[in-house]
Amino acid sequence: MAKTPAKKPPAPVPPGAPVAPCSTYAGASMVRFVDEAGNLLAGEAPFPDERVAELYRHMVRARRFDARMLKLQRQGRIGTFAPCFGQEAAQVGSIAACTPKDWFVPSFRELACALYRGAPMRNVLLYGMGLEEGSAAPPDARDLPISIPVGGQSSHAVGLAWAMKLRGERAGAIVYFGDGATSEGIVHEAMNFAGVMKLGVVFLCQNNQWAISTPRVHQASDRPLAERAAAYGFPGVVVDGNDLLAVLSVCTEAMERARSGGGATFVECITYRRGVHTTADDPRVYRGEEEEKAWESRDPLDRTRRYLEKRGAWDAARERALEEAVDAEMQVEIQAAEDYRASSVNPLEMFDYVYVSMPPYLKAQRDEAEEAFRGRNVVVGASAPWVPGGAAAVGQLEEAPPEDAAAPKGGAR
Amino acid sequence: MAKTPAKKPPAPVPPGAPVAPCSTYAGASMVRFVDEAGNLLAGEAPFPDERVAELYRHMVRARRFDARMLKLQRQGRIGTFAPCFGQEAAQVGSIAACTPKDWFVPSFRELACALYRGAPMRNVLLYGMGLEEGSAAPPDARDLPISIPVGGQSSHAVGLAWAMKLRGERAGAIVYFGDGATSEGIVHEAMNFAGVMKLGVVFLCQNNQWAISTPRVHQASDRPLAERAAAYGFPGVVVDGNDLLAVLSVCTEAMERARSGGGATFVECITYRRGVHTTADDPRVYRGEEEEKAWESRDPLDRTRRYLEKRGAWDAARERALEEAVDAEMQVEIQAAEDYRASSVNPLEMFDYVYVSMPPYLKAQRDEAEEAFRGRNVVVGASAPWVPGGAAAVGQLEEAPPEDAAAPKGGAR
Amino acid sequence: MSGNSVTMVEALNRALAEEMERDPRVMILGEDVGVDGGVFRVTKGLQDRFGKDRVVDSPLAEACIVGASVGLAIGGMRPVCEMQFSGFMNFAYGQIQPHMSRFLGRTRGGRRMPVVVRAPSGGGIRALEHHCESEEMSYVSVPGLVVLMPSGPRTAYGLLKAAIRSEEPVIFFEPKSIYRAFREEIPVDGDPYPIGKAEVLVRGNDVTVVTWGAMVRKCREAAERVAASTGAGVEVIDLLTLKPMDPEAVMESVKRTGRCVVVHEAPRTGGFAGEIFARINEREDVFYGLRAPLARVAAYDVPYPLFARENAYLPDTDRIEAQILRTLNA
Amino acid sequence: MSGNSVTMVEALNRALAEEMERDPRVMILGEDVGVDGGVFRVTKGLQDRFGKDRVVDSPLAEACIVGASVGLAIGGMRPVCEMQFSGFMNFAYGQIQPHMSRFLGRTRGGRRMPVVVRAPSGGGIRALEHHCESEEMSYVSVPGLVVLMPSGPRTAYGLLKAAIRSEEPVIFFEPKSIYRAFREEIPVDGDPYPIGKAEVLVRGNDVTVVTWGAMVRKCREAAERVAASTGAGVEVIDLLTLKPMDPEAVMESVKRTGRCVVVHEAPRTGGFAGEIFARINEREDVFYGLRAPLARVAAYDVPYPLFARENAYLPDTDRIEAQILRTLNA
Ligand SMILES: Cc1ncc(C[n+]2csc(CCOP(=O)(O)OP(=O)(O)O)c2C)c(N)n1
Ligand SMILES: Cc1ncc(C[n+]2csc(CCOP(=O)(O)OP(=O)(O)O)c2C)c(N)n1
Ligand SMILES: [Mg+2]
Ligand SMILES: [Mg+2]
Repeated sequence: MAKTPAKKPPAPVPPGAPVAPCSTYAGASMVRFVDEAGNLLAGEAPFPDERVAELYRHMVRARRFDARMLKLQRQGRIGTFAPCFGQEAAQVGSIAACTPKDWFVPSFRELACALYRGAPMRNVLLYGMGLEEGSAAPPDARDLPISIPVGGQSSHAVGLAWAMKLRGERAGAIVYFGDGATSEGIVHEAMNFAGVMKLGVVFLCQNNQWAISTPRVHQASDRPLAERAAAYGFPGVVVDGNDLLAVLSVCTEAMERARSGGGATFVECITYRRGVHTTADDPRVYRGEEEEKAWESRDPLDRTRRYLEKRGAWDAARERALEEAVDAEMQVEIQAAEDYRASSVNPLEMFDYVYVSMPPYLKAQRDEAEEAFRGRNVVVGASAPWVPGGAAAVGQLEEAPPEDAAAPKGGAR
Repeated sequence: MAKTPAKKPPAPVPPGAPVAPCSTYAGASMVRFVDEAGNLLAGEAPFPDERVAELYRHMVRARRFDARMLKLQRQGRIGTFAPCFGQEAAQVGSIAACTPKDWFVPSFRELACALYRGAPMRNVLLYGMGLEEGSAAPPDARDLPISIPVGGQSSHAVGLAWAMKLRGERAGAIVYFGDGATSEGIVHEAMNFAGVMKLGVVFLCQNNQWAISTPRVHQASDRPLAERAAAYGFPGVVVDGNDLLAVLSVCTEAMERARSGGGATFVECITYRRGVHTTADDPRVYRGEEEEKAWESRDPLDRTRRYLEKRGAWDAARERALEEAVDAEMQVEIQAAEDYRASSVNPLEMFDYVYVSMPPYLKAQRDEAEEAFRGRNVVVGASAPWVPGGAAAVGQLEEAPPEDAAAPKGGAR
Repeated sequence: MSGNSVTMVEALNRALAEEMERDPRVMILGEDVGVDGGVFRVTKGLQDRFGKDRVVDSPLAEACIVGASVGLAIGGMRPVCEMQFSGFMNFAYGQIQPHMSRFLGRTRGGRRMPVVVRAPSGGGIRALEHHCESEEMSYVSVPGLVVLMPSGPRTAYGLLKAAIRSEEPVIFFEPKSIYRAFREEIPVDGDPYPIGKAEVLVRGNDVTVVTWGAMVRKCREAAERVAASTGAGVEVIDLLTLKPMDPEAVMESVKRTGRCVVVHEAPRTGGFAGEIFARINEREDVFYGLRAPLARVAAYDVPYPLFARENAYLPDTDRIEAQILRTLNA
Repeated sequence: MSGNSVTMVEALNRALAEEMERDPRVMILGEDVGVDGGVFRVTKGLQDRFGKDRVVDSPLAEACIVGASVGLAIGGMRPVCEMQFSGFMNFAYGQIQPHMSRFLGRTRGGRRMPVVVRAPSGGGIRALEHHCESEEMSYVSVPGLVVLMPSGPRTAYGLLKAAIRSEEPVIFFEPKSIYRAFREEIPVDGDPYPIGKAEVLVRGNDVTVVTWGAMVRKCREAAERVAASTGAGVEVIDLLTLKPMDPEAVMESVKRTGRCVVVHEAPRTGGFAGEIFARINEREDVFYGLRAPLARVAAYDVPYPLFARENAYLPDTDRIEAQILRTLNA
């Protein structure tokens, strides 16, 4: 099955060994470039080492921040969080195939993609703190916010690719979703639209073997998910999702096809959610350590680092320096986010973006709420009651100047 | 593509000539047994002539009644109606593969199936007159009522087949839908459920080339719809839907697989809606006479009759006798339905089946309505005002005796 | 009949054509909206005039029609999508509520959502099951949506223009029983009708009748009958905008009359009348002037019946008249 | 704590287990209901106990979970399906409204629909977007559905048993913020709690507070505070059944008190308070005894905010108390 579109850069290796004890795709071909030990499977290096090292940096940064988010959640400093632990190659390899003109349409687990696209850590943190401030869209960025209802965002990518086509822009859309999402009707509808209208969408499915506690085998038949694409009239590719080079190669070609009017591609990245589904989940209930161990040995960061080390493009010193830089960055960002939360965050803001301009009945409710909130600590995590006029200013999260500058100041910094 | 499951009875002929100017499946294999002239394409006759003649009778009966319904609608005697004109082979050939223990899950166009299953014409007429009485379910029949929201019924068939499996019954479910319906998310969800749970559902897609004004080419890619089945893990077959023997053969095998735990099958019947979408539709807006002519020459009744005639199993006398019998039957049934409508139909019945027992607030609304309706003609098509106690009794549509037998009698007969 | 005296279908068609002419970002998508011009012919001729890129026959999938429109809007277009009947808009609810209504807030104002979802709604045309529902409450209860329902050619024309120019997501219900029921004058290149503005159609000081959509005509008839038979002054108000709603016209009127009857086609329980009653109670100046219980006339709390019984199901002029009289005499 | 003093999660689990024991046709399906026991552990241990055929981890597809349940019911089973959160029940609306709610009528009583759709609802647990909504109105407005919402372990146990034994389709909302908030005694193999019966939790003659679900506790707190500070008698009524609703207990009470405050977690506009107000207006004996405007306390008309602002969004004891005092003093 699974047409392999990768032509240049060269040397995909179909069929690879079945990587996944959970994946039942024995016999199906899968695009692989690099084995677990970091060896190139065939041919020349398809990408310059500096580029691979750069992407590796992104993977490490994402993993470190991901782990930190988890810790912050355990400390009660942020709320529910869905880690990307183990899926960094699938995410960085695919998003790196996009230009800033291409639309990034995430699900809820694409932390590594979001960081790659330039989302400030402090925004991710604020979102984690339950503050809408964290998902503010910079007007020119072609990034959509987190989408939690499983699968729904696939249709937005269809609309975006369609808009690009109508406007004659050389841009595509990449939409992320999981193996579980493929069961939702809307994902089918979106693929059918993209197929019949030949829209430039890359359907990037991270088959991480689990949808919360539901294993891949209970989600769908034992045929590869990517096999569905053919009947919609576009190629489907199964790729080793823990192989950064393979993902990058396949997605580079798919995105180029998307941009140039060649239509859609379904890319199924075989990977593994190494951590919890979200911080509210306990995987020990439904899966064994053995399976987790098996996937640990296929970890995408280890593999990429080994590849780079073998080529002399990476070493322990660089690793250390990178870790230190990320740690320093995180410290600043966490401080900024926590400062913001502690700065008398305005609870009334929830009234501001319901409509473009506030209708009178909503204004009346807002006034009512202002009265009800006065002097009370109604924001979760705030260290002091909100006081009108006491809004914070933290970096790019700077707020409009308080309407009533004369109002009493308050709120800890 | 499209595995061909037909083994006995023998002799499907893949690949057939592409039948459909609208269908773009050139090169795809399609199961055919009989050509337009009524010649068996290969091998022995797969079914006894008497059986084929019997099914032909059902096709003729359906077509005649279908045409009569259309005329009744044009005369204002019934409401909107969706004819099955041209699709009789796809319908009779598939439903004849079912036993009474198998579940029949229709869409809204399966008049020929419903009649085959034993639906009284008067019920079909009453439904057409806008009277719920027409869709009353005999408690032991395994027939579901008409389902209008496109595609939704596919999930009911999944549940029915699942129930049969759980109860250990040797029964499957056949669900009907059109080419347009394949775009709906729920149809995908149902196929995925059936695939992963190995449920005995036959997905019977009548690809009649049009979804109202939307041609097949705007509905989905140019790959056969049946090709989608493979990725769900069950066979998909393209069959000449105007070839009764081919449909019967494929469906017999598919239903047997459904009953015996072998899982689902997708059967795409290539056919043509020769008439209007519904009586509210005007096909001249969106399609040409030439196309309609081309399909006229492939008419399923003509083809079956020619086949039988060539085998000496049918002749003009039998045709005439059949027509007369159907006409006589229709006359009785139309009279019965119109009598019923004219017999002071009770408008208050709409309160009766909302809940199994009527809650007080609804009882109060019913009383209010009874007051409001008294002496007024509130039933569309009724010839006289409804009067409490004046309910009708027409054959199996007999009503419960009036609660208040002392109430004034009335209502024309 | 002058050239500008049009049915509601023609008025909607004209509004679409003029807005497409005015703004190249406006486009239409939906089932059968192109060659066929829609099952009610609202988009008739528009594909010929504006081309297949701007008037698109989509696959049969309501959720994706709305979801794609969300994407189109973010991508810089202004999609007007059609649900063939409001009864099938259910299938798109998982896009309308979680996504279309929320993008503005989710992005802190960063993404506007200029999408119009048009849907023929209501009954009275002897149609099939699921083709007759009045579904407004499923949308009125969703913060962030604009919900409009015109009551004739003039308001349909003006409101649709306003909807298309709005930066907010609009659910635009078209009461299908009046698509071709009567004609009104509309201007050429006329102005939008302001969103949020109710219209007082008949003045009167004794009782206020609040309604919208196809019920407006029935209420006017009932009001005339009551006025003729009793001499009472029946004020009739057409809401037009159901969300966001600031029923100032209603408040002003009920304060004056002390009596209010709300008439809607949707089933009684959970219908919009309850909301209007709550708003009245929230205005002390209006509440304390009430001289009779607040009353509603609505469809019964049963599934919309097949068409033989639909006249019995729907509120009609008799029932409305009877309720106005009861309220006047309470 | 005795063995029968349980949380609401445990009570629901017990009700499911006992009903499955009692009737082999009862089965469970949904996302993660099997091995995981559901994300809130309501179905914990049931797959082990009743096997993989009767407790089924389904694919991730809400519409088909409900649609398959419809088919299962017709095929002779009694499915209890779980929507992981009520915010995702939207996706199944196209099965619930057009099909599940209508099969009885569509077949003139021929097909019963013993399906229960369980859905954790409401906010207050610092969850993610779409995990906190109160969606009851989308279902209360659908004729043919039964809509229930318990307020603690005891009512959850009894109502779920009633729901499972019902021949009608039930939407069963579980207020997730009280899943583990407190314990109550429940019997072993106890009786169903009758559908349609509201409960008067606190007696009082000065003002009636009507509420349901997680708001019940807050209302009791507020009522206690008001009673303590003013000596007023605050009657608190827990509706429990939202549809079909015959609010006799409310009518009896408001007739006595002349004052009524309805408290709900769903947004104000289009919320259920309006319906209760309309019912009160429809009862002349109650309406003419009113001594103050009917009042409601509800969430604001904005999308459910992310969790930092949820305490500000939700009605809390302070707001409820303030409204009760206002209504007492009006
Ligand atoms: C429509 C919908 N149903 C249910 C949920 C709850 N839920 C969140 S994530 C998830 C599993 C998703 O699995 P998958 O698509 O494989 O993505 P992954 O979590 O593995 O990244 C579920 C059921 C949801 N968010 N949306
Ligand atoms: C969910 C839904 N959307 C739209 C409609 C209106 N509608 C009725 S039939 C139809 C076309 C169906 O086409 P197809 O599935 O090919 O069946 P056919 O009519 O050709 O038998 C449409 C759009 C509907 N009934 N249900
Ligand atoms: Mg997954
Ligand atoms: Mg068709």
